[in-house]
Amino acid sequence: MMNDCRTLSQNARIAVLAARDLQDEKSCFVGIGIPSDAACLAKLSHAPNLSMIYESGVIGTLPYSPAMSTGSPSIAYNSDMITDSFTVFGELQAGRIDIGLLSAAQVDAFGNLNSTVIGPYENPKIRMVGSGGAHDIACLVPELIILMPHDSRRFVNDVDFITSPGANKEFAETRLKNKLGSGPVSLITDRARFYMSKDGWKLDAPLAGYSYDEATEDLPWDVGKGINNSITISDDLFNAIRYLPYLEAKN
Amino acid sequence: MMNDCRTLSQNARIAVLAARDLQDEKSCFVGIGIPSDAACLAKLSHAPNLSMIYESGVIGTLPYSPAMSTGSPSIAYNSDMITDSFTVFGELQAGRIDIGLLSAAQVDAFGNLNSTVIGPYENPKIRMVGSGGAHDIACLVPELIILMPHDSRRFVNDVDFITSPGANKEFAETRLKNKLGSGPVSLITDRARFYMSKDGWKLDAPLAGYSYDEATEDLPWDVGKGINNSITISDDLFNAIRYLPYLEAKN
Amino acid sequence: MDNNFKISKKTKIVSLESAITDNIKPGNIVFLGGFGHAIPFYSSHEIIRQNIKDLTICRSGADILFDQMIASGIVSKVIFGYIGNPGVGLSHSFRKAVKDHKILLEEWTNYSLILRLHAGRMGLPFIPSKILQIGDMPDNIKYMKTIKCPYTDIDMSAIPALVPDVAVIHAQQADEFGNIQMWGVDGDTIEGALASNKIIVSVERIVDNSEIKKFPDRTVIPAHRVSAVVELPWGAYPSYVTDFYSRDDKHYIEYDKISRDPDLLNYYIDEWIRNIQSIEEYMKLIGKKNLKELQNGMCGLKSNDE
Amino acid sequence: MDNNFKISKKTKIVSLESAITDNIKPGNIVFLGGFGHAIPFYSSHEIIRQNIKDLTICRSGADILFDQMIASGIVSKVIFGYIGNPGVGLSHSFRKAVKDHKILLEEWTNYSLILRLHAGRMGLPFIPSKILQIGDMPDNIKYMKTIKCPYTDIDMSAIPALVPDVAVIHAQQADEFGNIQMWGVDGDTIEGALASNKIIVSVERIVDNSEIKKFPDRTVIPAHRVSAVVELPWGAYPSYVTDFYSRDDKHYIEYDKISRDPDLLNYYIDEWIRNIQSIEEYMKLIGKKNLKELQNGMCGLKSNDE
Repeated sequence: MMNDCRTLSQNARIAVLAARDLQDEKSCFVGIGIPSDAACLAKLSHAPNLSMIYESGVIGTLPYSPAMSTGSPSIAYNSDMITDSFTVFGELQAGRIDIGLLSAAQVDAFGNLNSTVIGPYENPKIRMVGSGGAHDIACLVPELIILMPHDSRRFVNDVDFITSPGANKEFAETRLKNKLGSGPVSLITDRARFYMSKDGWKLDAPLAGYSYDEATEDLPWDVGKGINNSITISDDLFNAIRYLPYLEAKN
Repeated sequence: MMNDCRTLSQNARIAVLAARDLQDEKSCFVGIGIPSDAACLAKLSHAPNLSMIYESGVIGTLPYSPAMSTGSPSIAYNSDMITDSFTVFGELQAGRIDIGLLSAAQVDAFGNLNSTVIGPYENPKIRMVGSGGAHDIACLVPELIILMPHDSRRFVNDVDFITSPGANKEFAETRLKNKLGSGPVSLITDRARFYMSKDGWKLDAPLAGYSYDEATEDLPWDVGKGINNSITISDDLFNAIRYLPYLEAKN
Repeated sequence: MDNNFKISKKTKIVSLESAITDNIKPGNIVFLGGFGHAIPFYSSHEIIRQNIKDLTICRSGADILFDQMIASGIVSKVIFGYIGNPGVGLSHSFRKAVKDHKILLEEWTNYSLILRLHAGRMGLPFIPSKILQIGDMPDNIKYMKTIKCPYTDIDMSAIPALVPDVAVIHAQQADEFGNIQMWGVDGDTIEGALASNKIIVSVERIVDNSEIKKFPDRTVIPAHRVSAVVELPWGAYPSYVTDFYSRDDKHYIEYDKISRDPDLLNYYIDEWIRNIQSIEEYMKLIGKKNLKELQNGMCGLKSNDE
Repeated sequence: MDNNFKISKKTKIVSLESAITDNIKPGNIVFLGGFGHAIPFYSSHEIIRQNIKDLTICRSGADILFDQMIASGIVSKVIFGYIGNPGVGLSHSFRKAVKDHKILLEEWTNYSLILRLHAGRMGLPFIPSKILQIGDMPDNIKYMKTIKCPYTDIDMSAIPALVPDVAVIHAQQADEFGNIQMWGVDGDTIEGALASNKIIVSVERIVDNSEIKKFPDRTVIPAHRVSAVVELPWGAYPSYVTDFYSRDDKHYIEYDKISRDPDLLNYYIDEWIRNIQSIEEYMKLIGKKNLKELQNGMCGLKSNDE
């Protein structure tokens, strides 16, 4: 019997879908929240040798409880290594961290992300937190996975500010020329997985239990018909959720 | 009664003379051997707050026994801090280490030092150890003190290879323009102290107990008549030698 | 050398009041340490109490300490990569100050801010990097130049050095001479301290120099670089200090509500900052039960004894 | 998360033979760790035993391990800041190889070599520096370019990155997954390891992962960056390992005499390197009395227990 993802919380659905993209023996740069949760789920199921790296400098940890900051006790506690932020960003710039996971307030068709301002920069409607390490990860990581709750306000034609650059033609050319990371490869929502094409996001498939219409509801982009019917979540991965009870509780 | 420096070993004489130039509360970048010994003597007498920094990354130590390398047990043991070489050289480049002490196989009138080759570089008579950190210290430190046993073969008109640059006009101009350290300020032998002038080394004064002729014997440079009659060593400094017995034994 | 020889050295221990008065002047660029961990709340509060104005405050990822400094009206500029209440939401005082044009921004990213400090620490006017070549760049950092790598011919950002006038950091322990030991999460704290011209350190405890020498690898700043040391147990509350006490997440969550409302925030700043005369009063405000719970919490004293 | 959940992970522990065979190829650039402290003598000797030729070896300050590698005829090039027998004198095999034009040099200084590794570690093609602007520069590094700082207009050296194929280092301990812990003098060891594409580590002892987690600050290289871990107690002899054994200064002094004489040196290399089949044989050669003395020596086991 197929695992029923509709029973999961929104965050848990994003986390399991994203976890599928994290292969064993890779290293990934993770932020707090769903990115960290997704990596935990991967590690607890199909990717025991996945290395999780936090920008605070913590490496090799499995948080017991949800952390509020990448420097929080539950990240530091029981970790294999605590180095400094300089070192982990250096590894990132050297192309030695395989995957990055990011979320933001807005995403456009080419994976440009905004976490800086809603409205104009000089006269913001909402001034947000700024890049943090998001710009750096988006520029440097070989493979970027973007995580977004399915909320139509977040999916836009043009982000108000490109905090973290995506894969539009101009950026893609500069990425190649200046030896940056190649940018976004997938967009994970709580309803579907999308992949980056030359023309922007295209639907891979809806999460099992979700229809095509649900997966693409209110998206301002032409994401195509999908290349797979649906994505099912393996038992191992599905069952791993029980180790992160807060992920289920938190919808 | 004046302390009789003629009773001291050659190394001890250099060390006490050099120690006088190390003021309290300064930081100094020291190599193994007489530079380290001189700093120890200063610390044990007039400069208790002198900070000694080794290129191995060790800071705040008073070696119990002579060390063979800056990374040796007697340097690491009982130290206040062990950081990496990158950090201490960075402090040096940032102009945050006040004084450097260097020795070499050859020195010229402007304090250029050679520790690379005797003879031509491509066909050396004697291939030596190379710069180590000597070039870096000579370029970066605000105040450089050069230590040399009085051995006429070491004092030359032109060093065979400028490992560690001195204060000749061309170099002095580049030092100013490119914001390097200002280079050599004094040359300490076991017989005298010299200071750097626009025209090269000039005699400050012989060590008490040594004559002008002894102080300048076989020097290929015109070092002038001296500006002081002689340099006496304070009781505190002289007595500090007993804490470094190996310095006395080692002549 | 004689093992028992004692050198009489200068102490760096001073009162918090004079540590701040003597080392921080109006208009200074101040780096505030702590990346989630060991944030110098109490010593930074003294800057607010002394009302030292026109400050530029900087670090990569900043939390509610920046919010408090901004709310107190002593900050004219922030140089930063992130300002928020991590895991909770926005920095409301920052948000308002930006909206009302009451504050100048120099907005980098976490890595570029760290590289600015790294260049400062290394005595370089700039350091190259691959970041900040694509995406939007605020006008306030458009003075940054681009250079060509002379080997690969690729364009790189020339990240300009940042040399703060003063760093204020919190750490586990120091000796009286100013050798500072810190462990656990550092983030960009040491980078920022070493980049700065002066360093003020508050610590959970002063220990004998012989304790320092047991783990010289834990010394992160050498004595000769430190301007002032102040013993301030609980000085990093509501953030945490590994092996001492855990993070008070609840305080951060409540601060979100408080900082949305100007009246509540004024009251908070009076209660938690302006009216506080000593670290003992601060501890009283935290409350005995809470102090104990935090000591027993993750990364606290008890957690370490397991 | 469930505290008792166990993830079954891959081990990185292999035999020394396969650590070297699988990771070092003829023609490779090899960084050898250890700055006075924790020099990977025994694991580097395995490279000599396997006769892997045409190697370029590099580090900032190199001691008699470089002399041995050069004497064994497997080194075609050295990239270095210093090669000698510290506190004793010259590296005689290096001196002879240079005189006889049997070796290519790329001669930097200690800081510039460290900056080359630092750039490699940071993923930069170069890093600027104030050094190498005045004084003599050997032809072999004249390919280094100069750049102008876009802010200050001063000329700076563009120190080119160095990314070794493999780093060989020695440390105190590791777990089976490859988390490496080292303390005491590091010099440029970690810089060189992190700059390299592969990292081979020998350690005094393998410990459980739970031991690693007690002091995560002591972990200097994360598991995912490590290619192979080999347990080799005494693997750094005649250099030393803090909290294990002291430096055998006498060995270094005797080596000066030995390495001046080709016959004596051949005999030494056979006796101490080529004919040695295991670390136990190496320890036997060091001798029981000497092993004990070194454990009791400064920075040794006993020195730590005081």
